[in-house]
Order: sequence, then structure tokens, then C-alpha cells
Amino acid sequence: MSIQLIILLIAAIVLVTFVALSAIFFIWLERKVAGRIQDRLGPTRTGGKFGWLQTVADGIKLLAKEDIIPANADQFLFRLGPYLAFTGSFLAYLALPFSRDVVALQMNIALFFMLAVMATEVFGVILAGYGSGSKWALFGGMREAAQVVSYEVPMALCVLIPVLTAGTLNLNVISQQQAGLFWNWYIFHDPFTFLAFWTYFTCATASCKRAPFDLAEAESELVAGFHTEYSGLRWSFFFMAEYGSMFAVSGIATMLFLGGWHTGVIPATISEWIYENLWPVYVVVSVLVFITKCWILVFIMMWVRWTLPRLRIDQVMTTCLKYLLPIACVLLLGASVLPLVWHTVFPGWVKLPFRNPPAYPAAPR
Amino acid sequence: MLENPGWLFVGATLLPLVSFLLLLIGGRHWGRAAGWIATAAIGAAFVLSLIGATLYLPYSGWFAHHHHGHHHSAGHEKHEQHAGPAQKAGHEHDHEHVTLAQREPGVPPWQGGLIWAKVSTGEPGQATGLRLGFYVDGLTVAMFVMITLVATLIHIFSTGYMAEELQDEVHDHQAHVVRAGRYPRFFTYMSLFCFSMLNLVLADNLFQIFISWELVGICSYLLIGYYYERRSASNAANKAFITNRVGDAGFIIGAAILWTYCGTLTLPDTVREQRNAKGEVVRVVEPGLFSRLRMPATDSHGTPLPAQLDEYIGNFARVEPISERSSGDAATRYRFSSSGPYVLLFTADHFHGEDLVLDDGISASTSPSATGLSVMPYWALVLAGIGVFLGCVGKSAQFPLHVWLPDAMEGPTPVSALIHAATMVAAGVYLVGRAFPMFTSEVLLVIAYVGAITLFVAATIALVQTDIKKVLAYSTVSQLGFMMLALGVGGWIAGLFHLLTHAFFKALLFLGSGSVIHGCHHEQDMMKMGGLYDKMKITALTMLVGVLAIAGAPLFSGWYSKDAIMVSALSFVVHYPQHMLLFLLPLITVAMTAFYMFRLWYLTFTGEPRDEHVYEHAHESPAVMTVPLIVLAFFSVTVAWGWPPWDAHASALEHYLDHEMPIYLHPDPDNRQVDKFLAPVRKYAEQPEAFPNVQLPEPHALAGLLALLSAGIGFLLATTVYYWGYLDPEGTRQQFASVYDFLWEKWHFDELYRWIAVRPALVLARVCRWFDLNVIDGLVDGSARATVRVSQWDGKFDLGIIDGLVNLTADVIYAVGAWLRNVQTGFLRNYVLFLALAAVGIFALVSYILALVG
Amino acid sequence: MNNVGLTQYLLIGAVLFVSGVVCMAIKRNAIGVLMGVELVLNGATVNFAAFARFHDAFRVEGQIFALFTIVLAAAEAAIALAIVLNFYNNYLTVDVDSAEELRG
Amino acid sequence: MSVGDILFWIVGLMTALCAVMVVVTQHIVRCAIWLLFTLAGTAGLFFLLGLDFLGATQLFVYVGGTLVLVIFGVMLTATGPFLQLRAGAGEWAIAIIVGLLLYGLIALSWLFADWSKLPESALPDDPRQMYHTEQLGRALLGDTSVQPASELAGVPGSLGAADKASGKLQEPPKRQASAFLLPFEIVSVHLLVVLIGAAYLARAKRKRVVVAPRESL
Repeated sequence: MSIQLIILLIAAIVLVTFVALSAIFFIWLERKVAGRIQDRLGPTRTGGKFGWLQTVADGIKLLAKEDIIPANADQFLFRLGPYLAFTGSFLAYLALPFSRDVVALQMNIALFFMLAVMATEVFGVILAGYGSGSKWALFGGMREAAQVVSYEVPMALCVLIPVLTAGTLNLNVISQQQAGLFWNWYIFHDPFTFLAFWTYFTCATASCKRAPFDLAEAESELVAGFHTEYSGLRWSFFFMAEYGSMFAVSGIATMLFLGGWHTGVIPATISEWIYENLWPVYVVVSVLVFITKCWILVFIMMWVRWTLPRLRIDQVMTTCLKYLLPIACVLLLGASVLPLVWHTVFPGWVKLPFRNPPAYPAAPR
Repeated sequence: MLENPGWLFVGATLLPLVSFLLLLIGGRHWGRAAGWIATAAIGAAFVLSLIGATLYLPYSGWFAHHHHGHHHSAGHEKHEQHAGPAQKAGHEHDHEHVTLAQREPGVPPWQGGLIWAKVSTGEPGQATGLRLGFYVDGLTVAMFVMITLVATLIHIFSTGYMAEELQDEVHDHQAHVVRAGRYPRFFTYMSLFCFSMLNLVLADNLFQIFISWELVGICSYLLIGYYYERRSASNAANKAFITNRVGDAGFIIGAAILWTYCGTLTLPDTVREQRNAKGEVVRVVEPGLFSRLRMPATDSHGTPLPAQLDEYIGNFARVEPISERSSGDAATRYRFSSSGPYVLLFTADHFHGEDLVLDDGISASTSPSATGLSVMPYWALVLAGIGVFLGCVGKSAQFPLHVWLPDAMEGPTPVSALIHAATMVAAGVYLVGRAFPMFTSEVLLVIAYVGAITLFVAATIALVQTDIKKVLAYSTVSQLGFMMLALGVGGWIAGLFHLLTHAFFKALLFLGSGSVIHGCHHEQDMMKMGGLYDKMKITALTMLVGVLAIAGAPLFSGWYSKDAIMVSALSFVVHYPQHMLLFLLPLITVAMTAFYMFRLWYLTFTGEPRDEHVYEHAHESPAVMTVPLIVLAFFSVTVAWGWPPWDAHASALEHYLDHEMPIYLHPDPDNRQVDKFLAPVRKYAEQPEAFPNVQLPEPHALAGLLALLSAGIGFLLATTVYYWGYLDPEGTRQQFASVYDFLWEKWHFDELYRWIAVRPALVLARVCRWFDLNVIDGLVDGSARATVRVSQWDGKFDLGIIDGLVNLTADVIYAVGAWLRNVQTGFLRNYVLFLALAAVGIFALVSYILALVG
Repeated sequence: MNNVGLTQYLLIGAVLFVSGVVCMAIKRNAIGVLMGVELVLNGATVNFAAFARFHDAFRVEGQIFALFTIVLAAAEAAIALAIVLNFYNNYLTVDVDSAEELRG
Repeated sequence: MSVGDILFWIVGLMTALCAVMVVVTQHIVRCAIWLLFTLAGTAGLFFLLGLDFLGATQLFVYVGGTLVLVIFGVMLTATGPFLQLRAGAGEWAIAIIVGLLLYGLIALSWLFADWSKLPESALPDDPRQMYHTEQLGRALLGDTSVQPASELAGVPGSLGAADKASGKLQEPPKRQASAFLLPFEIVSVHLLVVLIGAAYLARAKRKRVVVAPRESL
């Protein structure tokens, strides 16, 4: 028990560092991507040719900035906001396995846990919006509340689809089921999962209020939305939260659809052999693979952000309630009916691997 | 089913009922189909009865006689075939397993039924109930065939006659109204009518007969009042109904008397299935009215009764009490005497012949206590007979109650035909024939005289009528009178024989008149007709047949039956000369009959047309109407034929009936049960040679001759007056103005009744009204005022004290409520607080109690 | 009470419950009352969960009842909020004391 | 005093404190925040109990859904004066007294309760060895075989589980096991009804503008 606790603490520290670093990296990446897409160079000077250290410089600047709290702001809430937001996105990592059994908290319902925790992230935004005592912020907060609460529904439904196929909520197991070559990935499992992936990705983008769904911080309408009044470290916490949750949702997507930490080119037997005999290699490689996959997804999000214009709030809600939600429902229905129908309709054909969950859980190593 | 073919007749009875129900339910939408349904039903009934008749004939012993040639020698095989009901009852008890067929070779026991209202008086022989049953014997069969046949023809005729009722708008020129056609309704009633009549004929007990009796009455009411928009029609309907009520009152009184004393209303002996001591089913003969009223030849053990009782066997055993103790008491001892005030009833299941005779020096005496028999007063029996006959008087429109029949002409002509020929009026005669054995000699005399008066009066009225249907109506009344007379004088055969023949030619005549009326567009006055012969030949000829038949022309069916009647009357008169009228009146009436019938025919069909308008529009009726006429005409001629036809007494139908005669009328030497009052009459009628001291020619020859003579006179008179026109009817009328008016006014019967019945009734009604207004209402109002007073006081009490209390309670409660309002703050939060408090309280309480408990 | 067991959890649940009741009793803001209700329900949920953990008999039932409680609480919250909004539309306030037509 | 106990004391007291804070705070929005912490704390308790699924549900449904709704409602209705609706001191007094009474009673009854009447059970040290969601799902789908018999039966279970060899049904257990399919369905239907009801209640009352027809020239 206590050992586990110690492991937990270590993992927490590691994760915080990782989230912070990845946030720094993402900010840099975002700038570059934006620049390229807008046919600019982006940061070039700071720290060498590619402006590696640009974000670090920004961080320092932020730390140095004066901490301003508006006069008619609600102190308590104003302070609370960023921490809540960050906590929300950070807690998700507790259950996110980076490789086989490389996870802070071995959870049977890791996926559900992650979704739940990330659902609480919205409070930070709402409080920030309310606590700043400015109408821009308030609007931002309200929009965020409405948007997130509604987008969680189709997102959860889409998540359920691969879960139906896998038969478990344990990310470890799910990802392990997709070992081997890439056609074992659940995105290629059946048409429903394939469509589910894209739907999920859309919802995920919206739920971490990325463009084109960044109504909470709509520069052109509300000055900067919920964090209009923020500056300095608190402001950066919001950004860490945002990038953190981006990575987290991408992680979920990877786990569920894209074969987790599996390369997709090494046959399962080989990878198993590696896992048995030289575990460290396996872990390192698979962690890298996993992170890369997530980064690619994050990159896609940026790409989308800098490509598409922002929607109006009513369009956002319409998209969710009138399109994504029905689509998700149909997919879920189909995915649940398919295994029932398949073997009766196509006897002796391609056997879709509808697995039963393995006995819970493989004892942590 | 056919081991008891009686069911055939039951079926025949039920068919019209079915069609009635059908039409009742959906008839009004079916238009012409309704007519066909009713016709089909009655037609099928006819077919069934025909089959039944053919099955019956072998039983009737009529074949045997028929091959035998002359009918006098038929007497010997007759009586063992006709062992009386009492004998049947007697034979039953010693060997009980005998089947019905073995029991009576002669009379078919086509009977059945059930007791639908059990009435047990506890006394022996009275443990019976109201019965719903059928009993088929020769009479029933004959009536069935006749009724169904005639009714069928009338139905067919009606489908043509009532055709105009099919249109949506019918102009009633007499009521001056335009109404919807009632074609289906007509046939609905007709079906019910037929059902009632058939049921009446089929019934084996007086009560069932009474039910059908009333049904017939209501049907006649409905049909006579068919054109109820016409005041005259509705009045006629009421008249018919009310008049019949008078008769029916008599009927039910008679029935009640019989029920009281005899304990049963079943006429013939019926067979019950019982479980005996050994538990096996045996057939027990339940003695009917007849065998209870008339002394049987043997006691219930089959041993013949002692010889001292010979004069009572087959008659009403009249007795007088010996001891002076309260008469009628069961312990009383009685002595047989031909004029005793009591009649011995053979209601016991078991009685021994020797118990009836006590040899204590008295010739013959008995005590019911010894025999288990009971007695009834003789006057009660007479009263019962007269009562039942009164019913018949009402139905067959006999002398005092005949007034309704002519008015009944207001109904559609086919209805008149049905009423007059087959159903209603026949019912009365039929019942007299059916219940014949229960009539004492007094009642028979009453019947005879009533019949005589009726036939004479009706004939005289018929002489002067000008409405074609009225003439026929009165002729019917008169003919019924003939029948009654015949029955009254013991001419059982003659009466029913005439009933059967008359049914055909009267139906023919009515339908003919109907055809005429139809052809003349509902013109009924003969004075407006004339010369219609070349317009409607078929109608004229067929009606001529009818006229000849009713007038009693040789070889026509009427001839045979009327002869039979005259013979019976004659032989009765020969034996009871003091009743000479009973022969003279019919003799004269025969002449009058011929006269007015030919008058009718001449006025209608010959001479100059007296009304151009009517004449021009007159036309022959369609086939549906003429064909029945022809059929009826055929039957009117041939129905009574026998071999050789010219022998007035070889009629097959008559001999058929001869074998159906009640046992008490058989004048054979070895028939112990013969009726002492009528036997000589019958005997003389059949074997005049047995009466050497009577200085008269053979009755058949004499009666036949006289009848033919008077008929001829009537015919000649009519011809001279209305055909050759030697005599001017106008002149005659002026000459005998007073007589004419008297007849024209129908002997002022209506006025008479208006004075003796209607006026008093009205006066009585007024008195009652006065009484009601002043006395009854006075009482009521008085009590009302008293009630008001009381209730005022009550009100004060109520207001003061009761309400005081109530209000007090209310106020208290209100106050409490008003105080408690404060608790209801309406603040959600307070409620929550109260809830919490309550929780605390309960919690504390529970834990405290638990602590106490342990 | 050195060793944590059923009782401790139940005590915590009781705290939630009671504070929920009190909250319902003294919050004049309709939504405050609603929060009180949520608290009460949470108290109940805690109890269920505690039993589910500490007694084999309720291993499954406890969790499932807790789940039902949560779900029904969500439903109840939705309805309650809808009611509150209606209330607000009609009264232009959320002070529950202003809804007192039921006062005796 | 193991780590788990320490964690329990921390989380539990935090939860209790936040609950009390919900009561005493006047500002409605802050109330909401305290409520948020209370709920989160409850979820934490669940995790400590090893009821991961329950905890996650608490977070997902309650914190992520219900509470957002509540705060939404707060913000919709929270215009100046209503933020600080105070109750009178008297009410405070009564409420607190009643509350304390109630708590005292409940606490006493808990403390003196004798749990020995409940069936004994050997509890594994690591709670997570004890539960997994599969059981829960089966129970919700009405599989009566997964759970031990209990007094708190939801709906009497239909029959004992069928043994695979011969399709015969075994004898149902002595104490009726419970199946939760029916309650599950009822709850789902109930949710649907609530959805509709809420939508109906909260719909905005719009006035219909009647455009008078222009009379033709």
C-alpha cells in the first residue's frame, strides 16, 4: 500500500514535469505551425535557428509579470480558477498508460476515470469567467459551460464504441488487444469504429475548446474570453491545462483507436518476445511510439485551428446537438448490433475479433 | 325425431315465430323480401304439417274404414281404437314399462312437453304445474293442414295486395294522410298471427291455449288497426280487443275454476317420465282434465267398475252428501245421484272400484276419504264450462259479442280473410271442439242456443248490408253460429267439419272480395259496382264457386258440412222436441244464406255498372292474387269429397273426423263411456233403425232435402230480385222500412251496448273522477298540509338545534384550523425544518423505546 | 477509532446529510435549497458505498444503489433547475420565501 | 495508522468541512464551489473505498454534469441582490440546533450500532481485488449469479444460474439473490421522462406576434 503510494508520488512528479514540458513544446510547435500555415517563419531567433527557447523566454516573462487582480473581481474564485482547470487536465494523466503497465494508477476503469476527471476541468474556466467580474469573461465562462457540457455527451458515446468492441474500460487491456500489425487497430476494426474515431476527434477538439470551437476565448468577440483579466502565472496555468487536455484526449484517441503504444508494423509475437526478454527496450520504444502518435494528433488539432474559421456559438451548439449527437447514437447502435448480426449473417467469413475482457487485472509489475 | 312426429308440428309452429323475429329485427329494411320471408316460413310450415299428416293417416284407422266401404260398420273397430283417456290412465299403473306406441294402437301419442312452472298443492293428483306441451291428434292434424294451407295462400295473395305499401309515400284517402309504407310490418304481424294460431291448436293445456289466445287477440288488434291513421280503424281495433277481453275474462275464470278443483289444466292424458323406487325411468300417465272429470270405465288397476255405476261411467259422476255434516268435507260420505250437487273428481293415482260402492244398504256411495278422490260442486263445473265457452264466444264472435267482427273489416282484406277463415274465429270453435268432454249438458244447450241465435241474427243483418266485406263478415258470424249450434247439439263432427270446409270457401270469398276491392281501387260499396264480370272473369268465377259452396249447393264442400249440421240438429230436436228452434232457425238461415250470398254476387258482377268511374278503372288482379283464388276455389269444391261424391255422407273428411270423435260420443252398444245426454242423438243420427218408435223418415234424407230446399228458395229469391229484376229491391225496402232500418242498424246492438255498457261506464268514470278529485285528492291534500305543518315545526327544530350543534362543531373546528394555519407558513424552508424536527423526534422516540426494550 | 472502518465513513455521510438538511432549511436562494438536496443525497451515497465496501453482503447492492442515487440526483437536479428557472420567470426572483401561496 | 487511513482522514474531514462551508456561506456562487469540493471529496472517498467506478461516476455525472447545471442556473439567476439572500438569526439558531440534534442522534446510533448481525465477510486487504466493473455490469443486466445473497435485494432474482453442462437450472439460492435489470430499466425510462420534463419546464415562453393581414387594394 505505502509502496504503491510512493510509486504514485513519483509518477505524479514525473507527470507534472511531462505536462509542463509538453506544454512548452506545444506552444512552440503551435507558433511554428501557425507561422508555416500563414506562410511565415514563426519564432526563429531565440535559442538557435528554430527558436527552441522561445517558450522558455515567454515563461520567464510570464513569471516576471505583475500579478493583477481586478478590483471588482471575486478574489477567491479568481485565484481558484486556473488551479481547478489545471488539476482537471492533470489528474487525467494518472490513469493514462504510456506503455504496457507503465501507468501511475492501475485502474480498471481508467478510461472512464479520465473522461470524468477531464469533465471537471470546465469548472476552472467557469469560475475564472465568473470571478473576473468582467462581462467578457462571464460570457466566455457561460459559453464554455454550455459547450463543454453538451460536447461531453457525444464524446462519451463515441468512446463507448471501441469499449464495446474491447469489452473493457481498462486502457492497458484495450491497447494490448490491438497489439500486432496495424489492422488490429480498432479504427480499422469495423466501419463504426472508423467513423467513431473522427466523431470523437471532433468532440475532443471542441471539449478542449480548441478552434474552431474556441468560443470561450473568442478574440474577435470577447477580448480574450474567460482569461481576459488573467496575466502571468495564472494565465500560463490555463495554457498548461489546455495543452495538457489536448494531449490527454489525443492519448485517449490513440489508446482506443490507434493501437496505443503499438507500432503497428511489428507482429505481436515479436513484440511479446521483446517484452518478455528485454523489457526496458520495449518500454522505451513503446512510450516513444505512443507520445509520437499523440503529438501527431495534437498537430492535427493545430492544423485544423489555423485552417478553419471560428464558428458562431449557435452553430457550435447546432453542430453538437443536431449532428454529432445523432451520429454518435447511430454509431453506438450499429456497433452494438454488429457483433450480434455478423456471425449469423456471414457464417464462416472473416471472424471479427470480438474479444471478451481478460481476467482482471494483470498484477502491476 | 320421427319416433315422435309431433315435433314436425312443433317445427311448423315455430317457423312463423322465427320469421316474425327475423322481420322484427331487420324487416323494415328488406322491403319486398320481408313478404317472401313470411310466406316462405308459413309455406314451409304447410309442407311440414303435410308430412305430419301423411305420417298420421295410418294411425287414424281411416284407411281401414275407407277400404271397408260403408261407414256404419266401422263402429266396431272404432271403439277399441278409441279406448278413452280414462282407460289409458287405468292401464298404465300395472305395467309401467309399456312404451307409448304399444299403449295405444289407435290414437298416436304424439305428445311431449315440459312443466315450466312447478305448482305442487301437495294433494294427490294435483302435483302438477303449468305445462308447455303439444298433443297431436287427428283434429290437430286437420287444423294444421287447413290453417297452414289457407294462410300460405293468403300470404301469397297479400304480397300482391299489399304491394302499394312498398312505396315510401302512401296516400291514405280515408285518413287523408300521407305516410310511409308499412309492407314489412304487415308481414311481421301476419307471421306472429300464424304462430299464435298454430300454437293454440298445438297446445295440450288450457293455459298454453290461453296464452296463444291472447296472442291471437293482440295480433288481431294490430292488424285490424293496421291503418291506424283512420279513426274508424283504430276504433275497430279497440272494439275487437275490448270485446275479446270480456270473453277472455270468462275464459280465465273457467280455467281458474278447473285449476282449483282438478289441479291441472292439461286436457288429454299426458305421459310423464319418472324414476320409480328401483330408480329406473318409467312412464307415468298423468290423467288430464277429461279423465278427471268423467268417470272412467275401469279403476286405476284396470278392473272394470261395478255395474251399479253404469249410468255414471263416461259422465260426470254426480253425488250428494249423505251425512248432514259440512258438505265438501273430505270425511263426508256421498251417494251417487243423477242430480247430486257435487261431482266426483278422479284425481287419485290409485283408487279401487269397490271403494266406490259400499254395501251398507245404500245403492252406491263413496267417501273420498276412502278412495282418495275429491269432489267439486256441480255449479262450479257448469260455471267453468260457460266461462270457457264465453271465451269462445268472444273469439268466434257469437251472439252477445259478435259486434266486433264486422268492424274488423277495417283491416286489410287479407287480414279479414285470415281472421275469418283460418285463425281467430276458428279458434273459438276449435276450442269448443277440443274441450268438448268437459261441457255439461246445460253448457251444451247454452252453446247450441247461442249458436242458433247468432246464425239467425247475423244472417238477417247480412241481408241488407251493401258493403261487400260487411256482408261476408256477417255471413262468417252466421256460419260460425252454425258450427256452434252443431257442437252444442252434439254434432261434434259436423261442427268441426264445417269449420274446415268453411275455412276454404270463406277464405276464397274474402280474397275474391279483396281482389274486387283491389280492382276497384278500394271501393267497397256494392251499390257502386255491378257488371264487373267481364272486367274480372277469374275473380268472378272463383267467387261464384265460393258462393255456391257457402250456399250449400250439391257437390260443393259446403253442402256436405251443412248437411251434417242439419242432420245433427234434426236428430237432437227429434230427441228433445222442446228445443225445436234449434232446427228451425238454421233451416230458415240456410235460405237467407243462399239469398244474401247470391245477392252479393249479382250486385257485384252482373247487371249494369252503377258507377262509371269505378267501372272504368276496374281491372283484373295480378297473378299472385288470382292464383291463390283458383287454388282455394279448387279446394272449396273438392275438400269434402269422398266416394261416391254425390253421396252427401260419403265425405272422406267427415269420416276422418269421425274417427277423431271423443270416446263419449260413440253410440256403440258396448261403449260403456258413452255420454248419456248426447248418445241417443248420435245413435239416432247414425242408426235411425234403432229407434223404431220415431215416426220420421231417415234423418239424413230429410235434413238434406229440407236444407237443399230452403237453399234453393233463397237462391231463386235472390235471382228474381237481383238478376232478373222482377222485384224492385227499392220498393221492398220502402215497404218494410221499419224492418229494413232495424236490420240496417244491426238490430241496434251497438246502440244497446252503448246504453248498457258504454254509457254506464262513462257515468261510472265520471263518478270515479269526482270521487278522485274530491275525496282522494282531498285526503292527499289534507295529508300534504299536515305534512307541511309538521315539517315547519321540524324545520324550526332543525334550524335551531341540529344546525346549532353542527354549526357549533364547525365553528370550533374552524377556530382550531385558524389557529393551526400559523403552522402553514408556506415557507419551503420551514417545512424542511419541521421535517427535520419530526425526524429527530421519531428517532429519539424509537431509540428510547429500544432502550427500554433492551 | 484508530482503525478506519464502517463507522467513520458513516459519520462523514451523516455530516453531509445533516448539513444538507440545514442547508435546505436556511438557504433562501432556491438554488441553495437545491444544493442542500444534493448534499443529502451525497450523504446517502456515502453510506451505501461504505456498506458496499465493508460488508460482503452489500458488495454489489451497495454500489448499485449508490449509482441509482447519483443518477436520480442528476435527474432531480435537472428538474429542479427547470423549476427554478420557471420560478424566476414568474417571480423575477429566486427567493423561495416569495413563493408562499400555500400559506395557511 | 496506515496511509489509507491518513488519506481517509484528510479527504473525509475536507469533505465534511466543505459541506459545512456550503451551509454557512452566504454567497451563492461560493456555495456552489464548496459544493463542488464536497462532491469531489465524496468521489475521493469512493476511490479510497476502492469503488473506482462509483467515484468516476460521481465525478462524471455529478461534478461534470449536475454541478455544471447548478452553476449554470446560478449564473442565469444570480443578479445582484439574489447573490446574498440572508436568513434571519432566529432561523439560523433553530436550524443549527435542529441540525446538531439530528447529527447527534445519527452519530450516536452509528456509534452504538452493533454490526455483528450482518453476515461476516473476509475482506481482502486491497479493495481493488474485490470489485471490478464486470460484476457491476452483470448485476445491472440481471445476472443473479454474480452477487452474494443479501437482504437489500432490489428485485427478487428470477432463478438460479443454469449450469453449463446440462442446461438445467440450479436451485435458486436460499436467500433470494437480487437482479437489477428492472430497476436499471426503470431508471433509464425515468431519465428520459426527466429530460422531457425539464425541457418542457424550462422552455422560454415566447409571445406569438400576430401580423395583421394587409387589406388588398
